[in-house]
Amino acid sequence: MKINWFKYSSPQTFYPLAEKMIPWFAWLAAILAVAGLYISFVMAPTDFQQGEAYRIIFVHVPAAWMSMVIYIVMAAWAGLGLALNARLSAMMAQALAPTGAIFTLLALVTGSLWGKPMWGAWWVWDARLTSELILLFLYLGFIALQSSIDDPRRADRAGALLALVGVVNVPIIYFSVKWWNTLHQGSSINMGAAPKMAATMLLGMLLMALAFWMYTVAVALMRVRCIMLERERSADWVKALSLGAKS
Amino acid sequence: MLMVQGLACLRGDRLLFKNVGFELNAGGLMYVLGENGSGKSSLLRILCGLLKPEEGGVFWNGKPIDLDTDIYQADLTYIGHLNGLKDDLTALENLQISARLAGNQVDDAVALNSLAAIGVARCANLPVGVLSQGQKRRVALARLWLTRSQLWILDEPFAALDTASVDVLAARLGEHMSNGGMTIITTHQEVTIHAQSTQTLRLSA
Amino acid sequence: MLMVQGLACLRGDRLLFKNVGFELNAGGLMYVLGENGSGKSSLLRILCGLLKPEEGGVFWNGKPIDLDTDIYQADLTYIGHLNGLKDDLTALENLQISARLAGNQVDDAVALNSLAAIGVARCANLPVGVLSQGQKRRVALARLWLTRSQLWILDEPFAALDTASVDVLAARLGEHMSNGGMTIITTHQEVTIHAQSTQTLRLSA
Amino acid sequence: MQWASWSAFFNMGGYAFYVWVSFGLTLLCVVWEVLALRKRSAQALRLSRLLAQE
Amino acid sequence: MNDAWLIILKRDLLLAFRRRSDVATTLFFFLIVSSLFPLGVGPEVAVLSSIAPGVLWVAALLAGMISLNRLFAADFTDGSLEQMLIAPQPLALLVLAKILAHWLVCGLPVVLLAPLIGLQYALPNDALLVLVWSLLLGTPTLSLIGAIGAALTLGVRGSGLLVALLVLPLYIPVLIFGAGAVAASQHGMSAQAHLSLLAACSLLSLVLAPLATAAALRISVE
Amino acid sequence: MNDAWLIILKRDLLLAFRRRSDVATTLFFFLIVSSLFPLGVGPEVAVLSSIAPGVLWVAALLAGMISLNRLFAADFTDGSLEQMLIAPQPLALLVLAKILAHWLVCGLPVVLLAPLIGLQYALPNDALLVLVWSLLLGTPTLSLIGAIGAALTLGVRGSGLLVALLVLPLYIPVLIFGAGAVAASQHGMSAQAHLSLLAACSLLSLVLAPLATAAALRISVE
Ligand code: HEM
Ligand SMILES: Nc1ncnc2c1ncn2[C@@H]1O[C@H](COP(=O)(O)OP(=O)(O)OP(=O)(O)O)[C@@H](O)[C@H]1O
Ligand SMILES: Nc1ncnc2c1ncn2[C@@H]1O[C@H](COP(=O)(O)OP(=O)(O)OP(=O)(O)O)[C@@H](O)[C@H]1O
Ligand SMILES: [Mg+2]
Ligand SMILES: [Mg+2]
Repeated sequence: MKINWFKYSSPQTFYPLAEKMIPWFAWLAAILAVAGLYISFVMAPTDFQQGEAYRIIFVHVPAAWMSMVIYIVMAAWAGLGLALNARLSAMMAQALAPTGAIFTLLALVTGSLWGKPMWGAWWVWDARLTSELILLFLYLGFIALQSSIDDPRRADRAGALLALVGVVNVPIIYFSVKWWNTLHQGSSINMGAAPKMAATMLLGMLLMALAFWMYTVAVALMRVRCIMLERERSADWVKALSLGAKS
Repeated sequence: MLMVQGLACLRGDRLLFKNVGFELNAGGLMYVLGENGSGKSSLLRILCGLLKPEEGGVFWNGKPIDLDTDIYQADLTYIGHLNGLKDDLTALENLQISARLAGNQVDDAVALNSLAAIGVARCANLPVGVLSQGQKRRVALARLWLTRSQLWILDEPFAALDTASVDVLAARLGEHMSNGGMTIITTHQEVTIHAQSTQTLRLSA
Repeated sequence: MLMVQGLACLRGDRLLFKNVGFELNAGGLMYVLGENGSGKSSLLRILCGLLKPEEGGVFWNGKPIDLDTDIYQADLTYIGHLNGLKDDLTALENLQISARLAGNQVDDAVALNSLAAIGVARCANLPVGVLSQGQKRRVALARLWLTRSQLWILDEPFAALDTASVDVLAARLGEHMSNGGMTIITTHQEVTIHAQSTQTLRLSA
Repeated sequence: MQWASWSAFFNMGGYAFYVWVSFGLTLLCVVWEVLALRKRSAQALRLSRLLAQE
Repeated sequence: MNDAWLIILKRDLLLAFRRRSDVATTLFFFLIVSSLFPLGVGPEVAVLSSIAPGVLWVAALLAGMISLNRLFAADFTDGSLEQMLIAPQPLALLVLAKILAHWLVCGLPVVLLAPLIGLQYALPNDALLVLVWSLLLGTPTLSLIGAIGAALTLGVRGSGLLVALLVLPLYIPVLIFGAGAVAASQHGMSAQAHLSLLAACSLLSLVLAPLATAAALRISVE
Repeated sequence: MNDAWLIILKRDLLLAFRRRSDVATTLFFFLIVSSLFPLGVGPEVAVLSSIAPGVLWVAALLAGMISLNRLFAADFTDGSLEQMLIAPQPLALLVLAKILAHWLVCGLPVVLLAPLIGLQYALPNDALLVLVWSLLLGTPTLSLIGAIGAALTLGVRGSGLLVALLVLPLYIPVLIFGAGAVAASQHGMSAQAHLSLLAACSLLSLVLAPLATAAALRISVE
């Protein structure tokens, strides 16, 4: 069977399609989250070193994973949009960025909230923490660039280029920060302090990560619909749609 | 030969024009007319490859211009709304630099001659910043006496020129066409230019 | 009464005009005409007190305008080349803010009425950024239905307006003059405005 | 089951603040993002309706 | 009707609210610049906390300076500034309203974010408190003095760099007293003297800067 | 005729020469920013010399960033950029020439001035040498990466601040290796590793940045 991709990649057809997809992902996210939370708070045993504080891991690690994954996915969409001149891809990239930034922020904040009881400090200039902070800056730059260019086509392409440059730079940043830290002096605090993970803990983390994944898809779809409405304001399908919609 | 097929141009969320197509052969002149904001400049920029059309294509000697860009650009001279002159350089320096950038090596005497042709020889050694609007425009247009490219795309070249210079420029354009060149031009003024064939494209806002 | 004596204006190192003088009485309309760059806008800015003249003075009811500035400015409405609108605010918000800044407290209904008067009521709750050039201009001009000042200084108010709006605006100007107001206006178009007395000032470049 | 009582659960072995703020903030972000998006889409629809009625 | 300054204040705040992402950039700039130093200086806690007052204050200075071009530039290009100039209101008052709005939008967030960054520099709690106080007293001066520079460079070529050259030297007293206050409290001394001096600077510039800015605006709009 | 890039290089240098005062501002900015720190941090020699590598490098970063708006802005407004885009020459090559000119005019002077300021921070002689080397290897990367940001923000509202947001995070590796090199030599270690990494960054950006910048320019000029 031959699928007409072009048809689905036009905003007009994707808009209602996304509407149908959103509840599925939202419910999946909710179910996975409930399961994950059950495991993380009820099933997972107390950690003998860190006490109950370690339960932060169930949001912290999934959030940190998502922050990195979303950046790569975003850059991939952006690159695709640039290469194929596909509007929908560029819109997906734009829709993913804020969610990625939020997860990055969450990883930072929950990490800090974990660090305080464990290390006695809210923040240390550790390599991993620093590179996560820089990742946040990269997200913010992308968002700021797109929001300050009025012409959407130009915004798409400029943003895509920036995302690609950023992706090239991410490994460089990661390693530079790593070397920066170790070349100076051994960090007095070791991130690997967490003990060998029990299977239940791993399961909990995986479930939470999957829940975040599904949530990301749902939210990105919601945002992409908003972007379509805003951009194609004067297109006939949006006019018809808005006149048909209640309230 | 320049061939244009089914061009559409979107600016912001406004469709300026669509389905614009034409052919231009050696010795041909084409006027692009229309009101302010109707998309004339945008069309010329598409023809130069500066702007990507929403739909359609531009072909030079049968090849899409975004494939053999360098060959096309060597055959092209474009003078837009902006003069592309540096205020801090003299007229002569500006002219030489832009000619050499376009691939024409020129010495002082030749460059001076072309400035003289359009009547700004006396400004040759003045920084362009102190020239008047019309004089600046003429320094930019002096490139047309140096270039050897076949296709000229000129965006309102007569604006800000006095009548004497308009005639000089029109004569130069006629000469170009009689040598087998092609010109695409926008203008709000009535100017007679001699060409083997003349066509008009009218854009409506 | 506005009295102007021996004005001269220097821009860069060019003397745009000198020895410009006139009187404008209640009910009087004055056209300022001239080519592009002849100094019309500069003259209007001098009359508003935005630009200091090289020589000469402007007097309102016998007093120099740079002495009793606040009184003069309360009697003045100026709409220049720029609309003074914020793209991110709605038409209604823009209108209310500029009216209140000029000292006229207005409620929603009154502001809406004046937008309706010039035919942009439907745009009232749209951010000005999405409006077309002509619609923006009309939102700026809607202030003329709210202000109670006596002297209006308008720089090319008819530019970018369609014919229907031109008539509406001309009628409003006529009404203003019949109420004893004064208007100074520049325009490149032929528009009939009724006034008790009409004079013309022609600047040459 | 890890917890002797609800209060032990809420106390989180003395780390209540850190744990609950972490999870709470995450929840807050999620809720805020969803609400903000719904508002944005309603606003976009309203604006395009205003434009369509022109 | 003398609430004209309130109208301007409200308008500018509304505009900032409608363009939240624009506003955020100042904050991010502060965040990024102050995060650059540990990367340059190294992660040792002792060094970082000893340079924290100076670094944070320099970052605040730079953020304040770089946000200046937003103060009048938009009003200048869209013509609102002309309208303000010919409004039957004292221009200095309107200018003060604009500066206040600018401070609320660009200065205050920096004040509020600073303790968070102070934490990253391992500043002790009471020094954090003094940091907030010093910024609270000092950043208004930055906005006030900066407004003069912004008004003078309106519409001038290369104004970004020019405003830096004009304004940074004038910021130096604020920097000295501000960083001094935090350092004093870090060393267990009273920050009172420094804070009073900061307040004095603020008051002085509150009186003089709006007048100077108004005069500069009249010149720039010609 | 493939000397087009030479024409651009010569033209830009000539222009910089005709406008010497404009050029000096970058240098002044570097000077002012790096002199602000002793005012904020206090005059103790030990502290100053330990933070010197980081501070000088951060100042160089900021100076590099703030001078970026001069890279393409003038060409964009006067139309020379269009002419460069339609010249029958590889755009990336012309862009490279512009970046080289920019570095010679804005980067090199900073490199030459830095040891003088390093002296004020009581850096030892060999650290000064490493400072110059690290800047020499690192500042070209700043110009190269910065060019992408400058091209992306051409003609964009609020581009001054935006370019900072885009470019500073990408500068971080250069900062780390550059400051690291100086700090290493300060502590009596070899700076070789850091300098090689800096050189590697330079080479990588030399290959990629002109291409990315050329693409960005095509987007911005539309
Ligand atoms: C602001 C502070 C923190 C930040 C920005 C941060 C960031 C990150 C990131 C980016 C990851 C994912 C790395 C990867 O999977 O390769 C991660 C994983 C992790 N973090 Fe954190 N973290 C912070 C604080 C902490 C603290 C205080 C602890 C515990 C004491 C901690 C424990 C962990 C653990 C156990 C993992 C999982 C490691 C793995 O799967 O390989 N983090 N963190
Ligand atoms: N970069 C841009 N982004 C968005 N819209 C643009 C851009 N450039 C031009 N436009 C819009 O496109 C329309 C056509 O512009 P264009 O310059 O092609 O007109 P024109 O026919 O050359 O007019 P003129 O006779 O005034 O030169 C205008 O409405 C203009 O506002
Ligand atoms: N700020 C300025 N500095 C120097 N010269 C200026 C300035 N503003 C205008 N000029 C010059 O003064 C002359 C007159 O400008 P002005 O705007 O008054 O003309 P105008 O008659 O209103 O023209 P138009 O019909 O185009 O509106 C022009 O040559 C212009 O270049
Ligand atoms: Mg045009
Ligand atoms: Mg005018």
